Amino acid sequence: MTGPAALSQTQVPLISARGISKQFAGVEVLRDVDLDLRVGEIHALLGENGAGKSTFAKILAGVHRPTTGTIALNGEQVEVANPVVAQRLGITLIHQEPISFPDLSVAENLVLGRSEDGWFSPVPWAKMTRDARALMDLLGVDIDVTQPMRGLSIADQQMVEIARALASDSRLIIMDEPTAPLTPREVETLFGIARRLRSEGRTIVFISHRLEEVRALCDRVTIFRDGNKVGTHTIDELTDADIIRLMIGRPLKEYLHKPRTEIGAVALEVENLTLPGRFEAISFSVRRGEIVGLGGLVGAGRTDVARAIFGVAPALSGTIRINGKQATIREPDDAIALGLAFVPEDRAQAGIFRSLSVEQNITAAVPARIAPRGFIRRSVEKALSSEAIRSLRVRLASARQPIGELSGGNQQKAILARWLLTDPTVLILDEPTRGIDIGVKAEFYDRIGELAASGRAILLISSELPELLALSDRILVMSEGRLTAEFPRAEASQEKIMKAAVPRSATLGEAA
Amino acid sequence: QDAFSIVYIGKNTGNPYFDSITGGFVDACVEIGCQFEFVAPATAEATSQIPFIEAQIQRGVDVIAIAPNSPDALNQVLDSAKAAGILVMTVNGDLVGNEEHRDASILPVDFTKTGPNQVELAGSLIGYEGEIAILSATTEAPDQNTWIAAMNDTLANDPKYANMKLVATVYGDDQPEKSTAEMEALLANYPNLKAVIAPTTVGIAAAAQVVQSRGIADQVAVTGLGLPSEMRDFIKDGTVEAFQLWSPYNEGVLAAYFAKGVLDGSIKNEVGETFEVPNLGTITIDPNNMMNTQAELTTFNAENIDDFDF
Amino acid sequence: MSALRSLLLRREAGILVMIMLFCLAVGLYKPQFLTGNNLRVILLLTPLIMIAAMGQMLVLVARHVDLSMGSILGLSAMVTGMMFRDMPQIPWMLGFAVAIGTGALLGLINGALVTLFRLPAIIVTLGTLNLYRGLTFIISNARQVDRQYIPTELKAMSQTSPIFGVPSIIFIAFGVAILAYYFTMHTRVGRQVFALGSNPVAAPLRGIKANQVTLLVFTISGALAGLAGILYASRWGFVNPSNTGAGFEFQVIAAVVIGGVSINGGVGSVPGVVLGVLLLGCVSAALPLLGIPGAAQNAIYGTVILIALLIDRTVRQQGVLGLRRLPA
Amino acid sequence: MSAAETSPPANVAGRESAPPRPLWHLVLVRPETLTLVLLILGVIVASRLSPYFLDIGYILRSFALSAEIALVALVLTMVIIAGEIDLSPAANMALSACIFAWAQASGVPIPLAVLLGLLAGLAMGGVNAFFVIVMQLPSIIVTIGTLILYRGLAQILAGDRSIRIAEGFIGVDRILVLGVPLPVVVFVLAAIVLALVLGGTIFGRQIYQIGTNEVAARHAGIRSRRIKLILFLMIGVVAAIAGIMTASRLGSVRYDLALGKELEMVLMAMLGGTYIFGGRGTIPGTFLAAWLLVVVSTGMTVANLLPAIQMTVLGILLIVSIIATNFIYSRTQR
Ligand SMILES: Nc1ncnc2c1ncn2[C@@H]1O[C@H](COP(=O)(O)OP(=O)(O)OP(=O)(O)O)[C@@H](O)[C@H]1O
Ligand SMILES: Nc1ncnc2c1ncn2[C@@H]1O[C@H](COP(=O)(O)OP(=O)(O)OP(=O)(O)O)[C@@H](O)[C@H]1O
Ligand SMILES: [Mg+2]
Ligand SMILES: [Mg+2]
Repeated sequence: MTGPAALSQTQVPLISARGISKQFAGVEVLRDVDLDLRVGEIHALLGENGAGKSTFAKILAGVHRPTTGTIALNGEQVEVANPVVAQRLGITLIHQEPISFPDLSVAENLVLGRSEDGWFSPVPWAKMTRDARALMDLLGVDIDVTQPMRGLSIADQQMVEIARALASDSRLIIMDEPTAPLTPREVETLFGIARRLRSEGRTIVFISHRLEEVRALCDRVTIFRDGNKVGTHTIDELTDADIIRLMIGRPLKEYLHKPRTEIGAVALEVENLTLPGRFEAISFSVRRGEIVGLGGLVGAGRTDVARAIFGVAPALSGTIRINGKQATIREPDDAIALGLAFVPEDRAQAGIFRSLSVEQNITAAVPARIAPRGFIRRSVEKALSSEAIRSLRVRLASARQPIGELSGGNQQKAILARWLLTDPTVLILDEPTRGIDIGVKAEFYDRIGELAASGRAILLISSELPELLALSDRILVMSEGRLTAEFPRAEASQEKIMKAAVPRSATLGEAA
Repeated sequence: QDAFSIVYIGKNTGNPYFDSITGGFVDACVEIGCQFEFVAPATAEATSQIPFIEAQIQRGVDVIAIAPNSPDALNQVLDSAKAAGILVMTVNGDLVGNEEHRDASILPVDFTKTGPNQVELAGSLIGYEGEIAILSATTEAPDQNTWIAAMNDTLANDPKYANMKLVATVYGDDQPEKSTAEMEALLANYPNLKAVIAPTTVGIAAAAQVVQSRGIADQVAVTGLGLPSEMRDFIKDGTVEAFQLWSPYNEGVLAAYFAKGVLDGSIKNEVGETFEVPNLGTITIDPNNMMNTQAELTTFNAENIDDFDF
Repeated sequence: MSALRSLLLRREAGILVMIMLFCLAVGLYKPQFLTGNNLRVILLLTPLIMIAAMGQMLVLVARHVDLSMGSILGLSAMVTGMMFRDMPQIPWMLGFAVAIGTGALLGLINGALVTLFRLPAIIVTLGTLNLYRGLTFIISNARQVDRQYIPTELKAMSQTSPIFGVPSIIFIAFGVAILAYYFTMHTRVGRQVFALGSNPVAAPLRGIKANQVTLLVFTISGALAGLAGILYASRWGFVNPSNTGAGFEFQVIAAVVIGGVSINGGVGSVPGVVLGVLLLGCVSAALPLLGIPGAAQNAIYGTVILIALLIDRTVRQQGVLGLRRLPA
Repeated sequence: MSAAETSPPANVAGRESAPPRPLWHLVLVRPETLTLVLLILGVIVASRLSPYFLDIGYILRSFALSAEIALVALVLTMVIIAGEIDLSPAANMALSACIFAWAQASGVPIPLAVLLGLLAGLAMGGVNAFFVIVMQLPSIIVTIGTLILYRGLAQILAGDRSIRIAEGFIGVDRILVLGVPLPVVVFVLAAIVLALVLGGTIFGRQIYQIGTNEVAARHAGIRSRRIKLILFLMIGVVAAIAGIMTASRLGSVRYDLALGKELEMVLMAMLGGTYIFGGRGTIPGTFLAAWLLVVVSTGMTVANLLPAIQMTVLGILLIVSIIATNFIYSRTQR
């Protein structure tokens, strides 16, 4: 090894985590992770969605307790029991989704929870506001700190989070995808500050999906995959290809796209779809038997487009055509009637009925079939669901058990099964493999392929480039609510997609 | 004949008025030997007494005495009580217009005299001249309305009260808050009001309090029907010179004696029938099987207020 | 300038305008409504509600609700009244300690049920509403505490005071309001109440001890109901097991919601609540002057609440737009 | 680095689902079972309290006094399962009864008056639905508001005068079907029908689904708004029916009819094991709970116990019952 890493090899690491594992309800999301963070380094965590980066970060910051494992700070064991303890130890986490108290002023959001004072000690409004203004100037953002947090854009909320981290002069600052919603200028400022902090001898953990950013900023990278740490390296040791290979764990070719011959007529066609503040002038089409990938960074607006097409949150203007016929979709069940199906990205929130039986969950979208005359025909319900369960190989103990008892992957299969029962012509999948273990993922890819082969039109939203590249016949890219590129499978590459996905005029060369 | 059982069903629990009626029942029952129980619903809501009556029927008591919360909502259940051979009488309050649903009714005084008595008292306090107002209970309270009618009638026809002018009749719904607000409004709307007649215990207390806190006892006379226990202070500090009521205690006594008499046949429950009750003298059963414990209202003032403990 | 604009845009300004318009309208028709004497009447109608409203506000801001306030008022008033009756030798001032203490305890019980068992406050307090009322009957053996037992000094507090003869309870009410203002705006825990109501999930991440804060607000709300209880005895000179405090919670909630406290938590201001209470006071004082039967009062309260809800709704909506992920 | 190549297989075992619970467990760990047990206990205690209690005729007659409330509680159960709540039906009963009584008293023919009452109930349900579904306000506060409003309107309409009902229409509870008072029969029939609707139809199924996760329900094409609208209208009409039945039983109507009974309705649903946060609960549960409540209060009344004690017991019952259901559900949860 060479470079700064080699130099700081000698001194005690600021943080050394040993054998960190974490389970959520029996689902193991981190397995036996060892990691050292050195004083005054910027350390990147890389990994696919769901690899466990945020979970690890949250464990360092006391949001989650590890199921097993120990953390040492400057060589001595510490119990990071909760965020306040972490705060006291000088560990600050900038959450992936900014957490804020919408009804409190920005200034208050900045100080809340930082002070150790007693319950009835007075609130120093004047000082608070002054400090807050100073921080905003430092970050070069123009936010009225006396206004309530409510109504700030995600980007501004993120900036406040960052300001918060700066204000609490911590030894370790963990930034979980801080740049996702930021504009290039803001990214630059952030990087400038990060470097200054490093020179002050602070340690920064930087989580991002953008390799360019990582190269521009970080000294060392640690790569996660499916909850395992697969290695820590100095950044210049690795080529992008190495990193991707490490992240995905198997050479890309294994994923190689199987060309589909039997592509048919246009099934779904949207024109100038617009929902102000979310997405603008979206036009594209999907043919029968075709898989169209929709890529982009988190927050690009893809989910909103999908929800608009499916009638969950309809667009304000624009037209949707199904099989060439103009369609008015105000509610999801309009969409379903027209042969659309939508597997939402947030399974727990928008997908499953946790406490209801798998059977009920699977047949939820086909009332007419299980209850022709209003009364439920158990036999029919049983037949339908068990058939779907078999065809998708859902692993469960009994079709009558609450779906909440199933693993994430099998829950997701059940949701897919629900939609197969409606026999849709157009299938919209939003992050279908998020939070699903690698084994099940592979299965999913086969199923999705089969669905396309059976003449369905599929719109696949995914933040995982390999997934997109492997499955899609065409790839669309969204950024800041607009379609920025379209590639036929042959021409698509991770680099091209990334370029199109990163907000306009973002040339990270400058940032570096 | 072994001890018979009387149950008195009050309007609602926590109503101080019924404590002294109950007192009368208890003492009388000690005298004449009967088992007495007092029950009452938590609220004075129209239907709340029904389950209690049903329960007494079920328990097979001999006598149900009741202060009805509604003049008509109880008809059905009272009928089934009578059908079960129970002697049903209303005590302090009657089923106006539905008398056939009870056997007898015991009222403290002859309510036709209440109105005139109140007017006379008010007059005597203000030298029989000036504006007066009435602060009543609820707009539909049957007893109050009979009295108010009588008051209007007296004021209109008796030359003695020619110089007294009834300027307003308002209703405090027997709630302290509303009664107070209404009283304040009276004072605001009629600057030279001389007297307020409040023929309801809640109303008179509220009115007295307003006068007391404004310190205008010498300008506005408050009178009406009140409980000595609630009015004692106002009498003592001169806020109220005099008010009237009857003896609830005696209602209980009379009810008990009457019930015993009817049950053992010594009293025939027929109009015109008379009988003796210790300390109450001779009682006559008036038309509609009504009885009164006393002819005229008792007037309470600084002299005699301490002789009464209810 | 912009400061003025933001001031005018505040919720409180709206209520203030409503009050003025209302008073002017009534005043035109009944001039005596605008006299100092009537102001006294209005102020005398409001102290109990004002005091309790401060507690209810805290509870609502923390995303809970306390329906048992009326019963807490009743029970603490009864305990105090019975003490006055059965042990006259005790100094009357002690009554305040007893009333407030009882109230605080009952509030604490509400809070404990809500936090320990993670029960919805609405149901818990619906239960204790009955429970506490029942206890009031039981301990008092359904007997009212009569006027003569209430200490004269206590009754005097609702009649007059050394200061311009303005009844002391009015000063007490505004004193409580000022304390509440300081608590909500200038103490850390006060702000934590707002934070908790604003985003209960994130609160622990910022080191806010959600359970303790919840317990605190319920205890405060109970204590204030208790204070209102002894002042009830002072104001009306008796304590009755069934009437005292019955239906009180609805008036309080009405006042608080009108005062711009959001039922979704996180939003509310003491000045707003004070104005809300005064508005209700004006209404109650105006009805009899205008000769409107008391029967109409509930209907008016109900309507006012619903209107306040709609205003609250529209105000919020503007704030949330653009960030709401789902049309919930 | 070599370790990176051969990634350990995702531990499938750890993600495998739990075994199904045994049947006895499913049967015993149900809130309804708890209610049944309480009911049996209640009967035993009541007959200990008073020798006069144990008499079917009396119990039926007493139930007839609460039958209207229980009837509404059945529908309220469905509303709560759907994730909403309605505290206004008691006030609704009063207002629609007053409107009915006032109409027939002012000469409108009875059938028409009944229709008016029912329409009023429907309208009141509609108002609630408007605030909850269109304005998206929390039903709990909305219905507290309308609870005050409806009662207030009844007060304006009737003052505190009691309006007489025409002789011919008086006394539903005196009509006996095989010795059972008509209101009780109505309640039992309604319970059977609603149990079938909730348990056997797609409508009922979807009520559970929107109560469990409304967002997911919308994504599955379930028109949650429409279902909630139907429920609010339904409870409005049923409340009106209950109000008119009460009017007929009493022979006269006052604004304070069913005053404060909303608590009893919620209580019946809660005691029956309905989950206040929606998604769980059954009609049989509420059915049993209704009998439990009647047994408890009747038992105390016939023993001439202070009504205060009844209030206290009701309050405690309510709290205990939600603690119990929450506990049971948190157990069966995953
Ligand atoms: N947690 C959030 N809360 C509120 N608004 C959000 C949130 N996340 C994203 N947004 C906003 O919603 C819009 C689109 O987000 P959306 O999730 O649809 O993007 P996406 O590309 O689908 O992201 P993902 O990769 O997570 O699906 C953006 O304007 C973003 O600012
Ligand atoms: N609170 C939770 N309960 C259950 N599972 C969880 C929870 N939080 C995270 N997970 C699961 O743990 C796994 C890792 O999640 P994590 O957020 O750490 O991934 P990540 O690397 O941050 O992904 P991304 O790049 O999308 O942020 C995922 O499968 C996720 O579904
Ligand atoms: Mg993450
Ligand atoms: Mg998305």
